[in-house]
Amino acid sequence: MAHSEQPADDGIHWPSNGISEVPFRVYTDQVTYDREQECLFQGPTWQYLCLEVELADPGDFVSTTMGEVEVIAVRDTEGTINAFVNRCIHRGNLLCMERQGKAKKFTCMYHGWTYDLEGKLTGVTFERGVKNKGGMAPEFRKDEHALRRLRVAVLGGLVFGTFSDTVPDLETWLGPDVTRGLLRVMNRTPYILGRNSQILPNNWKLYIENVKDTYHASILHLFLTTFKINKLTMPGGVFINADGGSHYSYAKLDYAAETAAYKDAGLRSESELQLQDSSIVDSVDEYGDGVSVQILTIFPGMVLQQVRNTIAVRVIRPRGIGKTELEWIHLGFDGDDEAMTERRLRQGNLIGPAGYVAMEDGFIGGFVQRALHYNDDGAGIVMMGGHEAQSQPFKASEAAIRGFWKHYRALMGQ
Amino acid sequence: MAHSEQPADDGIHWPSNGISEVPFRVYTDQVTYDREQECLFQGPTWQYLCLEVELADPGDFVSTTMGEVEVIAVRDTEGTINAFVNRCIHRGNLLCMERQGKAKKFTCMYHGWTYDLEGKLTGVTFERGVKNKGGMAPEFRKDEHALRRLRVAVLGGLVFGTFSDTVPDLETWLGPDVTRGLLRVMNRTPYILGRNSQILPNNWKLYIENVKDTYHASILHLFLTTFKINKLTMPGGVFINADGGSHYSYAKLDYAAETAAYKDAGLRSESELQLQDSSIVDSVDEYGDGVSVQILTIFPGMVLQQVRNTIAVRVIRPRGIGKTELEWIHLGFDGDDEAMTERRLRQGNLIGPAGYVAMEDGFIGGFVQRALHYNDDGAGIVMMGGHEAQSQPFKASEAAIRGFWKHYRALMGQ
Amino acid sequence: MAHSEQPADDGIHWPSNGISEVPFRVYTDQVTYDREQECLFQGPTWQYLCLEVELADPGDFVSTTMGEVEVIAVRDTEGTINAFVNRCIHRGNLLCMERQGKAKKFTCMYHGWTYDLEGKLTGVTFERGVKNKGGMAPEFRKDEHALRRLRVAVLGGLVFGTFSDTVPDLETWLGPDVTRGLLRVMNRTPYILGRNSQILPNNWKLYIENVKDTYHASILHLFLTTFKINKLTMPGGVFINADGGSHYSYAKLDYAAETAAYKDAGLRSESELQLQDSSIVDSVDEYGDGVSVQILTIFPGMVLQQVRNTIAVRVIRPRGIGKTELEWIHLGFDGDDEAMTERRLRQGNLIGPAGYVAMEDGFIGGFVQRALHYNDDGAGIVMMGGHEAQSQPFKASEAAIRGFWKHYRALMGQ
Amino acid sequence: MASDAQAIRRGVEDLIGAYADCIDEDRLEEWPDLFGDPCRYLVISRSNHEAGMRQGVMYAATRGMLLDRVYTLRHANLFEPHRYRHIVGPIRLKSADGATAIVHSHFMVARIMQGGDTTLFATGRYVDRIDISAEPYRFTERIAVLDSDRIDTLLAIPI
Amino acid sequence: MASDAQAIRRGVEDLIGAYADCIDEDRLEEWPDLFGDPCRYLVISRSNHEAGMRQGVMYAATRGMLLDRVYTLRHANLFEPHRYRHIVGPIRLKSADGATAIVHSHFMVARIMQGGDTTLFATGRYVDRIDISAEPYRFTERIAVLDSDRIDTLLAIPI
Amino acid sequence: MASDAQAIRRGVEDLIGAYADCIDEDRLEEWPDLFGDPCRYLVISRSNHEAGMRQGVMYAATRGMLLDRVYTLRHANLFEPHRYRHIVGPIRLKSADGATAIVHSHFMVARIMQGGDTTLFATGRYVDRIDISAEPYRFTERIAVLDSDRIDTLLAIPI
Ligand code: FES
Ligand code: FES
Ligand code: FES
Ligand SMILES: [Fe+3]
Ligand SMILES: [Fe+3]
Ligand SMILES: [Fe+3]
Repeated sequence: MAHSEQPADDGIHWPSNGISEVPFRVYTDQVTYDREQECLFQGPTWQYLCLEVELADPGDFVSTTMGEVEVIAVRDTEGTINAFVNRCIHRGNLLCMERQGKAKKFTCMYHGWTYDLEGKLTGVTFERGVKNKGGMAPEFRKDEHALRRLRVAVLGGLVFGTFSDTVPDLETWLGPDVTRGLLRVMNRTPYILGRNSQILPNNWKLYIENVKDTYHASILHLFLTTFKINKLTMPGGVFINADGGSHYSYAKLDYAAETAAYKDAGLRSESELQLQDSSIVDSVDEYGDGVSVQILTIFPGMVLQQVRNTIAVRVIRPRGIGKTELEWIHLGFDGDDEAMTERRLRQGNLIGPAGYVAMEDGFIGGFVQRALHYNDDGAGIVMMGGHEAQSQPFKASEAAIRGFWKHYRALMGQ
Repeated sequence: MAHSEQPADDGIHWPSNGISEVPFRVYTDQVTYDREQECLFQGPTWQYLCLEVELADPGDFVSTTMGEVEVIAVRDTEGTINAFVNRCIHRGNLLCMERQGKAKKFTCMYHGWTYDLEGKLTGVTFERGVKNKGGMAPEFRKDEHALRRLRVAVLGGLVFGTFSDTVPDLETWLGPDVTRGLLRVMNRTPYILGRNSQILPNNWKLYIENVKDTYHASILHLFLTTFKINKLTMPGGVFINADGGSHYSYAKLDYAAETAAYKDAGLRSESELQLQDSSIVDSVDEYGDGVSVQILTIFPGMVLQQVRNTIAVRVIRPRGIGKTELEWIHLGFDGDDEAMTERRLRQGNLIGPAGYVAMEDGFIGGFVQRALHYNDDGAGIVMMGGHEAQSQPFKASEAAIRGFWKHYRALMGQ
Repeated sequence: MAHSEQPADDGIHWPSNGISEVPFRVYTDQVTYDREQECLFQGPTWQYLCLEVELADPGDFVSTTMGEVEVIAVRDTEGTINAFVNRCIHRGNLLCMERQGKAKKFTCMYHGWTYDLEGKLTGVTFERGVKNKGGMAPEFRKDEHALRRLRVAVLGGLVFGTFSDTVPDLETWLGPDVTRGLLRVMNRTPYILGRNSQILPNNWKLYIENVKDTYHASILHLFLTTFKINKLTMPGGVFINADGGSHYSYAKLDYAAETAAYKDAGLRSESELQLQDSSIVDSVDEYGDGVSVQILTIFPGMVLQQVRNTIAVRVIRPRGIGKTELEWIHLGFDGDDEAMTERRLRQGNLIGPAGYVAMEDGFIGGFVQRALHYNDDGAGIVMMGGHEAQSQPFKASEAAIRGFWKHYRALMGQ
Repeated sequence: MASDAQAIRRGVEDLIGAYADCIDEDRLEEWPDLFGDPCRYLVISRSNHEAGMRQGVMYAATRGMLLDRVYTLRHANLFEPHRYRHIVGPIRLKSADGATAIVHSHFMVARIMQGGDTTLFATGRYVDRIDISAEPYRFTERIAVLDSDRIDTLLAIPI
Repeated sequence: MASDAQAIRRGVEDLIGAYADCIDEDRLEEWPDLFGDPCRYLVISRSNHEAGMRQGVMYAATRGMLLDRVYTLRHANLFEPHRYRHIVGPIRLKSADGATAIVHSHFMVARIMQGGDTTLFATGRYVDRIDISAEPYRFTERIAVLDSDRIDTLLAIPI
Repeated sequence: MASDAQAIRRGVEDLIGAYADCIDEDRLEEWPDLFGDPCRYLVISRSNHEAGMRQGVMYAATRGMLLDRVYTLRHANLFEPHRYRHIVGPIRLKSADGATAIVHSHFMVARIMQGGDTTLFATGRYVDRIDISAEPYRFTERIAVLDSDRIDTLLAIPI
């Protein structure tokens, strides 16, 4: 129903000064939304498909979406990971309905056409008819048909795909900083602790902006200030890649001092302003570099987070102008002992749909969307830290957001 | 809200070779949907309204829809069946809210305007005001107003209507084959065993194509193969009318042999691969011609089925690009004894929303719709049995589907 | 998501004779709906915001909507009532989420920007950065920014707002008749007995027309005739203001005679055609002028009603082409004794979502909307009482409806 | 003693069950008999109720007013035919002496239109005062506190 | 006597509870055992049922037909994976002699698709004839009367 | 003996009833008292739970963590005001010895926003381990298994 909601274009007018003023209409215009699917999600970007460990063996497959489009990722018999569009060539049926599984080939349930693990059409039921009656028109050659193929790349155990033949290879596209940030977090073999998904009542861009927004954390998230979490945090910084679209921000923490602090706290447990049970923030420096928070985004809609000992991939899936699905894939790593697992699970209270720190991020975009309803003239102001989108050694800045818009405008041709 | 969802036209581009490649966008484009309402459902087609027995006596009426439009069918005092649009002339109120009933006239509840059973405006409340104050503007002449009238025809106890003044009479329009097929099934006075309706999450055309699709049955419907139903079926054929839009397909069965087979089966009831209770397929040759399945469609959206001893009319009602209402009207016939009724009810497990054979047809269209979401470039391939839409003596063919598109393109001017 | 539903304009064609024929498409066209938001609800009209008593003290605020737009009304420290758009200047977040409350200033939860009670931007978090790092671009001057301001006026204890700088002051705009009618009802200090809201499945205009429609009451509302309510009603009249948009109609009643009648009725309580308990219509002439019903409308979407001793403000809030929210604010007045309060509550059964007299008004618009679905060609006839929109001394007329369309066309430029 | 408590609970459950039963199965004529006379039946939104605002959506102070509601529904109001389906959760017996039981229960009400549309129409809590001094038990007061202050289209059938 | 009535009620509640439990927790193989043989299981819309039209959506007259339904669901029908969640209201014990209990109960069924979509799928009333002559109690007849005559997409799992 | 079983069932029903009551009526401060200490409170999707993945949406291992959740909800988290309405179906008493009862129950939770929007927010099953060794009964473990792995907007109030 791609086109069912498509209105006339109202035109998006970017104020002169580039990327530090964002027209509100980008969040409300259907034509813009549809072009994003084409120019961003089906365009020159690398997008998260699944974990490599989900495709451990030949035949292992995952079906998922890139933007709004249904796709399949599968490991073939040579061990190569392939990906293609989940749409049968015959009449367009969804070829694979399972979200995950193991297959020798893909058989369309509707009329039984079959495809190999590279997406090539290998079988057409009754191709030559039944008892020489019927069958496909003679000029039909099944070897001329294959499912629309995606390029695939793997980095740090994460599998990415793109519809583009022209986008550079993944690491080049991400640039050295973001690549380094990704590999830092994904430095062991992950396993999935669990998944959660959230439906956000807002345009997808409001969420990715929120993630890139280093400005709001200490203000919107009362929990942090109320319980003085991170009070021992040391200044961090922001790395933004060359095209502006991807980034990571980080902050260090004096883990030892904090642990000590909580110990003392135990003695004055009458204090209203502390947690009854601080185990949800009882953290260890698992990367040995003192970094307690690293938030990494990959344009347009992926997040890789380390918040203390919670490691998660977040995938942002547009589901209409004012609706977004956010999937949380919580990770542990091979070698975690029970104590570490329990630690990750308790800290899990900080993130996700019920997260003490993440909760506000789940609805704030919906509030913006509501405020813009029939009131989307003008532009928002993104001038914290100036007008540019450079890496910066401080966090009171909206540089990463400006970076997003820089690349967005480039790809959207706005 | 006809226009509320109407986007700009994205253009439907039909591949050169006519009707054996169907552009996927016909299932996703709002402008196409709106034009279908005008060119097909309000155009030169005859559509099912109700059973004649539902309008047994003068004043009996049924209110229903033709496509998206509310209409009324009623038998007048002369015994003629009339049909008109269910919209009051005054301010457009829905004139009749009951789905079925008996009336001497139709009175609009809003301001009490009345209409006779031919749809003529006969009464205007306070037409001349109250105590000579107010009342209708003098030049208003109620005899100049009547409800928009439909043409009506009856065939085999089924009542049809059309908005068109130009479409030929029903039998001519259906052609001799389809007319014969309809009269074969409706050879006695029917009564309604019950109604069921299904909401399909897909464009209406995906369902009517499915019905015309003789290719999928033995593949999609595992039940038939699992339990070797119809294993004694003899080849049937497909009749397609001249314009291509309407058709019927049929297959014969060796009833006697099957019954015998089930008897034997009783002796080896441990076999995993047979029904514990085969009474749901215990059939009799009620038409005496050995035909066990006859599926008949009337363009654009009606189906008349005989599947063994289940007789049903199916009405396909578009409810938006990606939503369709499918109504099942299950029939029995005067003279059925209790054994026959019980037989029809047990075989009822084969069809309808929970039908062992019909179940897959209820969701497969939704899967196509999902696969096409923001992925509707290109065209489906309908080349089974060639490129034409002729009647054929075999079923491994998509000829009936091509017939649909042949007439569709003619009426849509595409 | 203002634009998400916006289709191409189908064009609204008004029949030659002005305002006594209303094209059905005005209720179904998305472009029309969007233009109404701009030309009517954000245009030169005064719209109800709240009761003055809800803003008794400095800092008291109410957040509500004008049409689809979120706005705030607040009394400032000087005692002036201000109103502005509820959208933060920074990134467009909904500034205030509480429906009602008391505030010294408004602080946006997202990044903490603050505004005074006049809507002026007074604080920007980290405006100069943290430890001289980051902060707003130097040329950003917060004193150049304020929330979009509305004009405010108060009449009879009701607070109104407008986006327009050009619309005349409230009383001039309403004209003497409607002003008088409003002040008659709001002649004491009101308090809120309660609120109810209804979602109507129809275009907002179908409801405001219904309110202005003096023609339907005795026909649609069977309750009145069944129980002979108002049988002692004396002819009333209709006052329509100069632009046609606002009006009030009224009717008198012989209260004393009615009370006597119900007393007698007590003696023949076996009668099927009377209420078992007539206390729901047991009324007193609280205005001392014998008027038992006064229905007043203010263009585009406010109603002030006196139905016997039920006093209510109704606010009509468009929520999409085919969806309207109707809020009932039930009023009592200072000085009401318990008997009067109980009387208002019992009479409350006549109005609201479950009202014996109001119930039909809640769904009739939805029936019109349904009848017009894909069937919106042509125009409705509004010729009861002629073609003009003048005040009239009788009620069998649609003059008030014509008045609405007169002003509607003027503002919409149709 | 226990068996009494048991009996009271059962009687209360029967009354509350009969209430939902006669409404959902369209036997509204039985509905007024479940109340004493005078009585208090009030359908009110939680926001009004908690704010101490007494205006409800439906209100009856006597059995006569209940009878009028039923008569009107049958003969003097127009609306599109529909039905409810009540699901009432386990009762909470807040107190009970020989004369009166105070009982709370949660409800969800689905509304089913003649065309088949099914929606979650209302949710909330019944706050009941029940006369248990004699068989059959009757409502002295039943307040249906609606969680939402929004009603879709109209409220014709009592909650 | 009371304790008997109590025991019958408990047994009936257990049977009805076990029914919802085995369906919602995807232990459909236990479902046929809750019925006698022959039996009558019918899912039918209220509009058909009240009009005396016997055509339902799902119908079984023997335990064999119930077993076939489960087998087919598992092995011979295709549909998108989903689950139900039944909420069954308090039972209404309409009558009970030594042999048979007639029991009514209200239900709401939510359907949860593999993708997470949750909808109010069906509402209605169970009209049960239960054989209480011996343990375990079994359904002689269970009619699931659906309030709506519309079904979204399909009905694969029994109601 | 029967009366014991009866008493246990009643005590369990009271605990489960009190749970829904204090949440839906916004008396969250009473909620932690319904658990033992240590305890286990986990809200988790069925897909995670059945796959043996332990990550939930909300998790508490001590009463302190429950108290923190309530305090945070009241003072340290922002969200649009809303309420729940729980309907909990009949309990299934899976086992009970003198110390512990294992109890399952089905739930539907509607969420009502301040503006009135009402949606079917969550459905699922409570899997409870209840300490019945002493009055008042308390949850040793309550796992709210959500049928869907999707949550609309956020989960602030416990299920
Ligand atoms: S649609 Fe896939 S085989 Fe026909
Ligand atoms: S709309 Fe039918 S009489 Fe007025
Ligand atoms: S959006 Fe209001 S302060 Fe940022
Ligand atoms: Fe955040
Ligand atoms: Fe089929
Ligand atoms: Fe009215």
